[in-house]
Amino acid sequence: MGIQIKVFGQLADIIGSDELQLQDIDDTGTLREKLISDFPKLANYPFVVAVGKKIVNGNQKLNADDVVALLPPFAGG
Amino acid sequence: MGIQIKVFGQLADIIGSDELQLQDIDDTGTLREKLISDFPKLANYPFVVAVGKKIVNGNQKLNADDVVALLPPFAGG
Amino acid sequence: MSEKKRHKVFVNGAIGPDFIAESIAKHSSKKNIGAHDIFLGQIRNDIIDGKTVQAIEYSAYEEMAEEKFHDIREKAFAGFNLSCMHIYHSLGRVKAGEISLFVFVSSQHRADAFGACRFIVEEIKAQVPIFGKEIFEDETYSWKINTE
Amino acid sequence: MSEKKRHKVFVNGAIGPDFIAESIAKHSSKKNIGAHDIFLGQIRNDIIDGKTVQAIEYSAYEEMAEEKFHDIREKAFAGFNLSCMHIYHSLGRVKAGEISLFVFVSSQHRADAFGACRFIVEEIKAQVPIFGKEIFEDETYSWKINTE
Repeated sequence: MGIQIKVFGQLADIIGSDELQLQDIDDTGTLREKLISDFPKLANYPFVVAVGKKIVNGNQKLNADDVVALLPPFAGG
Repeated sequence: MGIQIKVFGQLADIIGSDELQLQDIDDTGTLREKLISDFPKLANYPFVVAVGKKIVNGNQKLNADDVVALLPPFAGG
Repeated sequence: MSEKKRHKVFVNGAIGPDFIAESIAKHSSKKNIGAHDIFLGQIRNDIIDGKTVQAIEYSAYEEMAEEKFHDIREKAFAGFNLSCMHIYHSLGRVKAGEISLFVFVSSQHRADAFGACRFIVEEIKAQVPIFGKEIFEDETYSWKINTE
Repeated sequence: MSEKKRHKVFVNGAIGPDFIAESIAKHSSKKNIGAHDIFLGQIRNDIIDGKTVQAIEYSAYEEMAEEKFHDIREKAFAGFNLSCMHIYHSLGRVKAGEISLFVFVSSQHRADAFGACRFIVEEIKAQVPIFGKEIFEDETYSWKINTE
């Protein structure tokens, strides 16, 4: 299954784009592994995954139409 | 001993003046008694006595050159 | 410490939004500040025994009040890590909807700004000899007492 | 409750003192308000590895941020007795000394204004996906992380 991912802040610097399309991703755990395998530098940067504008704790199944985003630490205020 | 007293807020309404001169007042306890005897309505109103711009707790001796003030409850802010 | 210099706290009548804006603008040159906390006291049109407050007329034992404001400043600078602080309080008549107290605290970090601002407001309400006549629409009045 | 209506939180560039003054002035018609607490976040010229921050460039996951701001509003109104509240946050470049966050909380009494304002600021820092590039004088940058 292919999913579309929005990428923000420092993570977009590392990945080199603010959007990413990945194939064969069934859940957020697999997503994390695939990302770190494709972009090893990511292993050194804390980030969270948001699905449907909610931050995922633990592992969560993904559907093709899910809005997925990679978020680095927040710096608002 | 005569002392000069500044009177503020509601207390000035009750006493009818924002200044007061009293004779034979040796301490703040005597001052309080004399005030309530001269202005019986004062007994129903909480007030504090300040000497030298400091609020007096308990009884304090008074000197002729002390700056004495009667203060009703504060309402700043 | 030049930041701790005293200015006059009491102002005549209401404190206008433009005055507040100017105070904020002046702080843009202090680039070590990260957080401002501003408290504004506004006159409420409370209803007391069926009559509506249209204004408060403030008076004060000014000499003692200035000394108390000074003490509060010293305590705030001792207790919190502040870049600067300003207090303004109205004397005279301030109408419902207008502002009578402006406390402005600036710090590198927000915890100090929040903590100090609240401390200062509580101290002003409790310690400073300021008196307020709540004036009703028919020009009768009653004397305000700080409670909350 | 018309007071709870949402407005756009994000503004382009710095938040000016005049904008803050206008917001304050608008509240003079709300005569049940007794206390305003205003928090302003100002950009510091921090020194990081020997280089001075001259600006922060803010970006956000805007759709999620708007949802989070809405949640924070709801929680603030549920937890505190408020007359109204407003949040504004900058996107894009804000220079050192300029203001990037403006939280404005109004209530009948000061305890609610103080409590809610602090709650809202902490929630924004922790919950809202906003990102900041600290830009140095040579135009290199590092990514800001909220700590304090």
